[in-house]
Amino acid sequence: MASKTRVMAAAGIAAALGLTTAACGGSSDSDDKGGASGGAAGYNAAVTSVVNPSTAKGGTLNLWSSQDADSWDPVRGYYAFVWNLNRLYTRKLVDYSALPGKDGLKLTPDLAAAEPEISADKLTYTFKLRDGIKFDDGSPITSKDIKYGIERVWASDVLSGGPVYLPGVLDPDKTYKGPYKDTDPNKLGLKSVTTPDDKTITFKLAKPSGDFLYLLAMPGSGPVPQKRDTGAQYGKKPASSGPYMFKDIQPGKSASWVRNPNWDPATDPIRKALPDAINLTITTNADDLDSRLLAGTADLDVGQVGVQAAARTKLLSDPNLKKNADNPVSGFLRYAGITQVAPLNNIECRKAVIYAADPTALQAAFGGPLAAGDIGTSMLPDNIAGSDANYDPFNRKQGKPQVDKAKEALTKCGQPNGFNLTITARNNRAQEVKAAEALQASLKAVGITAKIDQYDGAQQASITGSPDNVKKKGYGIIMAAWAADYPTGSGYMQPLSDSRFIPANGNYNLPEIKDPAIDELFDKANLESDPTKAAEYYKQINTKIMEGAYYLPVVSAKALNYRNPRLTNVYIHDTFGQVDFQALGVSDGK
Amino acid sequence: MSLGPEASIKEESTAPAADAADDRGGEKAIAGRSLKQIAWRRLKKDRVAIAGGIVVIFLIVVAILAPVLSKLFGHPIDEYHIDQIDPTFSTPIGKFGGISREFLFGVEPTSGRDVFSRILYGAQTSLSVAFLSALLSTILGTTFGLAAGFLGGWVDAVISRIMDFLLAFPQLLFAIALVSVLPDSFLFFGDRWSRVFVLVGVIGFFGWPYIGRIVRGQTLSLREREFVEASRSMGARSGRILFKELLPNLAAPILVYATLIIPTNILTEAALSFLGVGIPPPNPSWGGMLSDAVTFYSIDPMYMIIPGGMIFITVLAFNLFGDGLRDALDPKAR
Amino acid sequence: MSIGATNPRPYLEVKDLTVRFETDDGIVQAVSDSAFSVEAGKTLGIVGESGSGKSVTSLAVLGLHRTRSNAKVSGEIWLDNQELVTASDEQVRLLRGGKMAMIFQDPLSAMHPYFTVGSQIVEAYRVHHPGVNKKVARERAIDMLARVGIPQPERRFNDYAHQFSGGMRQRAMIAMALVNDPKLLIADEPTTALDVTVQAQILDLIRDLQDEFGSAVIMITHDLGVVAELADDVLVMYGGKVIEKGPALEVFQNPQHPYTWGLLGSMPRLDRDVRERLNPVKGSPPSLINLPSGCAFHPRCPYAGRNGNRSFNEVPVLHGDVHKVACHLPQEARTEIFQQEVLPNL
Amino acid sequence: MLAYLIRRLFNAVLTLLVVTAVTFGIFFLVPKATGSDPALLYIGKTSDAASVEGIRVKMGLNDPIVVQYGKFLKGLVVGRDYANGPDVNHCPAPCLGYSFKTDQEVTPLLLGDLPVTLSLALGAAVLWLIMGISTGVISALRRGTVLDRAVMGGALAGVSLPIYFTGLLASAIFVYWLGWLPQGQYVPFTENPGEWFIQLLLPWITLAFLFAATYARLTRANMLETLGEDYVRTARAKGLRERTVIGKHALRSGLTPIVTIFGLDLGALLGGAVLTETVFNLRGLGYQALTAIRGNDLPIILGVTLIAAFFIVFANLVVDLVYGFIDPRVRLA
Repeated sequence: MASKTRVMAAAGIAAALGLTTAACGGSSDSDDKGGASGGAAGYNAAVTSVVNPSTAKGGTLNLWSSQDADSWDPVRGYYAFVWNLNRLYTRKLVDYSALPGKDGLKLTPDLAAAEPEISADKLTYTFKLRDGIKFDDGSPITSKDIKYGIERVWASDVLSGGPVYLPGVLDPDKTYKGPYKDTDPNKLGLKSVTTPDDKTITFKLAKPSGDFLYLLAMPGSGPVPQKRDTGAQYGKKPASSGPYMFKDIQPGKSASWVRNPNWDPATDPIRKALPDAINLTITTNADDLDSRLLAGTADLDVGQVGVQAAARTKLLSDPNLKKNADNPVSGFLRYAGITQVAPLNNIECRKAVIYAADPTALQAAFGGPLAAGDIGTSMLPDNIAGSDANYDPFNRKQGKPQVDKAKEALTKCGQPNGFNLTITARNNRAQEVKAAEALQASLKAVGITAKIDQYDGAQQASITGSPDNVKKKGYGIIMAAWAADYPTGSGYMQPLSDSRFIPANGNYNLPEIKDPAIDELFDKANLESDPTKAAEYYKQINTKIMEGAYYLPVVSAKALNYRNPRLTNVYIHDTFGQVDFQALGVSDGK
Repeated sequence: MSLGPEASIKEESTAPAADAADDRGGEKAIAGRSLKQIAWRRLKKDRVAIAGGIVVIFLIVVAILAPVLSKLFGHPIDEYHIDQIDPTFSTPIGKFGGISREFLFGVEPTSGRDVFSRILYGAQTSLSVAFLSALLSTILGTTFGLAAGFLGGWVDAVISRIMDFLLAFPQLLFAIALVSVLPDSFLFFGDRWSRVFVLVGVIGFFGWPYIGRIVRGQTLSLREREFVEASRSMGARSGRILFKELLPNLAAPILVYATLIIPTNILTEAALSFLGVGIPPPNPSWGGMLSDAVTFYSIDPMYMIIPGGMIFITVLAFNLFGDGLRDALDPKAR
Repeated sequence: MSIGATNPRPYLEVKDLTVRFETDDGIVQAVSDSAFSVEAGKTLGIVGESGSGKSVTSLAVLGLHRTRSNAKVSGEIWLDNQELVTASDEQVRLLRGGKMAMIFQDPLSAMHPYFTVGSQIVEAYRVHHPGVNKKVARERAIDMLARVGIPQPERRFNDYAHQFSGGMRQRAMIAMALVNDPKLLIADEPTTALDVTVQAQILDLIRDLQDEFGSAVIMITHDLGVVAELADDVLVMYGGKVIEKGPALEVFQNPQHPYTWGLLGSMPRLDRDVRERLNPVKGSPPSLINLPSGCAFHPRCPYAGRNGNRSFNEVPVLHGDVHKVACHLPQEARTEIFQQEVLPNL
Repeated sequence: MLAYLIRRLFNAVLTLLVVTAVTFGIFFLVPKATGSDPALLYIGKTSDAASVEGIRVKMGLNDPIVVQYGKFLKGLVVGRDYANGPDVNHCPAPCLGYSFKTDQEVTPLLLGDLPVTLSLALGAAVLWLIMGISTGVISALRRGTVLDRAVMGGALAGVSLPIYFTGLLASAIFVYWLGWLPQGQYVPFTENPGEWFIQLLLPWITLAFLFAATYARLTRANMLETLGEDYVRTARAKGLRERTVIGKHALRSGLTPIVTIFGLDLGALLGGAVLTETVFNLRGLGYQALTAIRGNDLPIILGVTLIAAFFIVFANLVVDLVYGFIDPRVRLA
């Protein structure tokens, strides 16, 4: 199974699923103007409503980022902002609708003319394509192009980096080796996907999956014209099926898009395509980016990870700037996974750790309520169906460490004088290291002596992601962060808690939870087509995880972002926890 | 020279060392051990150098007494004081980085840890790394320099080659690389001290060619000196010549350059910590504090100025003293 | 000049010249009120150990102390009826290398390593003949090189100092000094760096050139042999003071000062049995920072006991008419000692 | 002379070989020793066996290290192909390798960063030469005066200030408090010379200040030494104007040692001014190297190390040759 962590390893950005409203996610600070004044600008206005609605076309959108895309190849990209930007040039059979709030989580037919026909056994999905859909070179987009695009997901040996979900659903035994090793003359050898004609595409699932459509909404499921596929190099000039096509890509420096003349608005229910051109500039200096944002020479930070400390101060102290800022829940949870390394294999010792941790110090380490987010209370973020904002089993919201309870737990655990353990943090994450230090300090208060082991975040899959290595090195607590690739409870929690999701490398079920009850609940949820019922299962899973004291939730992350007042149609898209880039326009037409 | 532009040692390595040595040797040859007295008299006259020396001693004492001092005037280095921090800005609430009677040097952003104590322990790290690595460089440098200069021939060729090679190395990069791959903790040392030794190893190792070159040069010039010739003609064994004739005459320059390498090492250690391969947390180091300050220096300059200032003062003090010492032992270099 | 007009001075006349250097270690009393004079065409030899102040005296005459901020010079230096101590830097500069020139001890270090010998001579010439163009100056330089006996001067013109042999280098040095026909030539140990045969040649050369240009020469050396060969008058310096001076013959045949005896004693002579030990002056020269009180020589003076009731606490004055000496020993005592104890060993 | 040159070049190449070999060894063996698989480093997070194997094949990680090193050298000379089945990247000579992390060839990547480092180093060099030498000479001539002491005091302070402190201090003052200069953000000269200048001004000054201090001390020391030389006295004895004595005779030899140091410093800097580039967010070779080291991106580390070492070795050679021309006594053989 693929993991999210590349995303976090890279920048602490999450390909987040959405959130409900600021009221739930926001601190008191962000509540006040929360759901206010649809249309008008204002602090957090974009979280719940569209700021400066407009249909005015023209102008150039100046996007900036403090880091480059991992890849522009739809199959290889994994950063949230890259998925978000993919909406400019990659259409899929279905895509998230362009609406603020919860509606953003809904899928709408995109290349598909309508909702798919789903067989009674929930194993066969059939889509009909729209008419008049074309690539940027004018050639029509056929079902074969879509199939080929999807096949590329199988070629993870050549196209590394992206998520690899679909094989799990369509070809669990990986009998298909991907288009590059395909013996079929048309390179369309994937059996479980068929294209009876250019307008029809059919998927045969190995087992039912409530999340299948979400998988089809990922950039990797977009169409790719086989004759233009250059394998690993495709990301240097991807074809476009959307309203914009690449004009130029300078790795590490910039990317720019112009209108795709062959895109027909009539065929696209989602995209507005207001600006004539879109430029993305990559800077090496985040502070520089901030000062350009505040000066209005940059429109938006596509990273959407929040401004630096310096700009934060400026921004919050000046009402005129503050009204152009939003503080959305970026949608992923920072937490510490507590492993099975003795004595932590004893639940009471795990509880001791959780009670001893100082919630405020940890929050501060990540930047405080605004920059870091609210103190985490459970392993299901507020914004996933099934979560309960008031569910706080370890009473963390009050913000103080609970030394007595911790000591109590220690005694029960048979370690009244505490014990030694190792905390890991990624050395390329300054804040994570600081958090580890904070944890170390508060554990000391109850007699637990912690050693911090920093490691190269790039090697996560093989260091903390390898259960064997974790045992060998005796890692007791692993600082991590997580967000789902698609907005459902299983999409979020299954990799973290399902006993069947423990690979030798790239494991994210850090506590190695092996609870049949949890596994069973996931299966039930997957078969459940009614979201509300599914939500009920997820709620139970969350409870079980917390009762097992497997994880110490730290914060549910937020980011303080600034939007240039000249931007129109600004709103946070709940799927990404970011501004919906494709909707943006510029008021002054420049 | 890429141990950062800070490698001010290069100046000394090119200063008229050889001729200076000639004088010195000469003086010695004639005036016997009176050189020590002359030097000491000169040094005493050099107020600036003495001032530097006093500061150095003060810092050493402070470093040694760090635990006591932080008990008396500060808080444990890993004790959090979140109440001192403004949650929204993660900067100290108090003015000037939260400097107060309670926190003499203010508190660390985000955590509220006591900067004063962290500076003291930082001094411990910086100084021990600097001294030990200087010692290592000196031992290696002297041994190989002597060997090269005295034995000459292929030994000289090989050693000189190695020295050139080491100097042709992008050293800072390598220091970073090495430190980041070497083990965090070994033997019975805690992770703090094992890292200190790793740093000592790396810095000391890349430092020895500077001393080595000088010692070699001096040995070569001394070797041809009458008194060495004399004792050789009198059939003295090499060993005797080496230790009775050469080393005493090399003592002065070695002492000077060993002293002058220390500030460079302090800067290097700080640089490595700044680049994130220094002492592991929560143990403080000045360079580490500076790199933390990068995020906040525009809104909480104090947190940058204090560790930066400490580095500056320390290095300056060592330089002043070192220069004074050189001038005292080697008037020509004035 | 008005005075000079009434009673003509010798070409160079130095009156109670005193040179001090202020150093961190104290005031160095390099030269204390020494006085001497040289007539045109004559040669004055200044002898003494290193540190006796002979070189400093010559540098003071050339005004080379002026660039050293810590040097204090008092007294009078009259060159061709012009007073130099009080003269402006510019005036002295114009005389330097023009009317008075100097030959330095070690020509290798005294010549710039990065410029060709020729160019350095040309430079010396043109600074005092501003109008002259390069070509003429070059010819002049080559002519001088030839004059001092350097073979193939045209070729050597473009060589660097380090490419010359010791003797040739010294010749080049002399050529450079003489390129402006100086009327006063100061030679500071011109031969010490050279081996004996070359020494002789160089000395001959200097003598010939002196005859040719009729200039006054000051020959600074610790080698009495050289002085005996060249000098008309001799000046013996010790601890920065003149302790004996007079016509060369006088001083050699009837030296008055014990120190001079020492010098003579330490002088190797071909007509003497080699195995016979030389008897140099015992002890080491005095520190110029704190000179021994009174007679600077008395700590080393083997005959100090014999000065009857006189004390050494006051500085001995230079007395005598032509042949002057500064010593506390009574005249007769000295003559006796010299006749009975010193002479036999010489 | 020619023989000398050839020998030197041979030595230079040898040194470079050793440097690459050592680097190669460290960064390939150490991960092996610590049990972390290089392939996993390059792969991002997709951890399924197929991807890992794909990378192994493509990078040739399955070959013994010697073979891998051989391939690297070959690529350097004639270029090489990174092939995994139908998926091939050709890397033309001089091929410093292929960074799988950034999915780019190293050579163009580094060539892209070179201008930044060049601009930084050369600009600063001009500044520090002017500042350092002039002050050095002046205080040598005014030796012992108040001016001299002041300048030397400043210089000593200068060499005692780490750039990662002065850098922050400078930008805190000029960028945040006074707002005179913009946030660091390199702009290519070809794109906009004005911006290029403005953006580099602060890095230049900070870096130059550091070196200027060293050079002032150096120059002073050398000048004092030469001023004491006999040939300077001779020049005076010839009656030359003081201007000529200092400006021609003293400077000429007083500055010769500076040439050496300057060459070496510049050489070292061109290999990447790690600290300066880090402090000012300049994406030059040093910055690149640092990120590469942090991310264990061997091909880039190897590339930068090689370039850096090349500059240093090359600088050494140039310096010696130049020296041969400046100082007639030096015979190159």
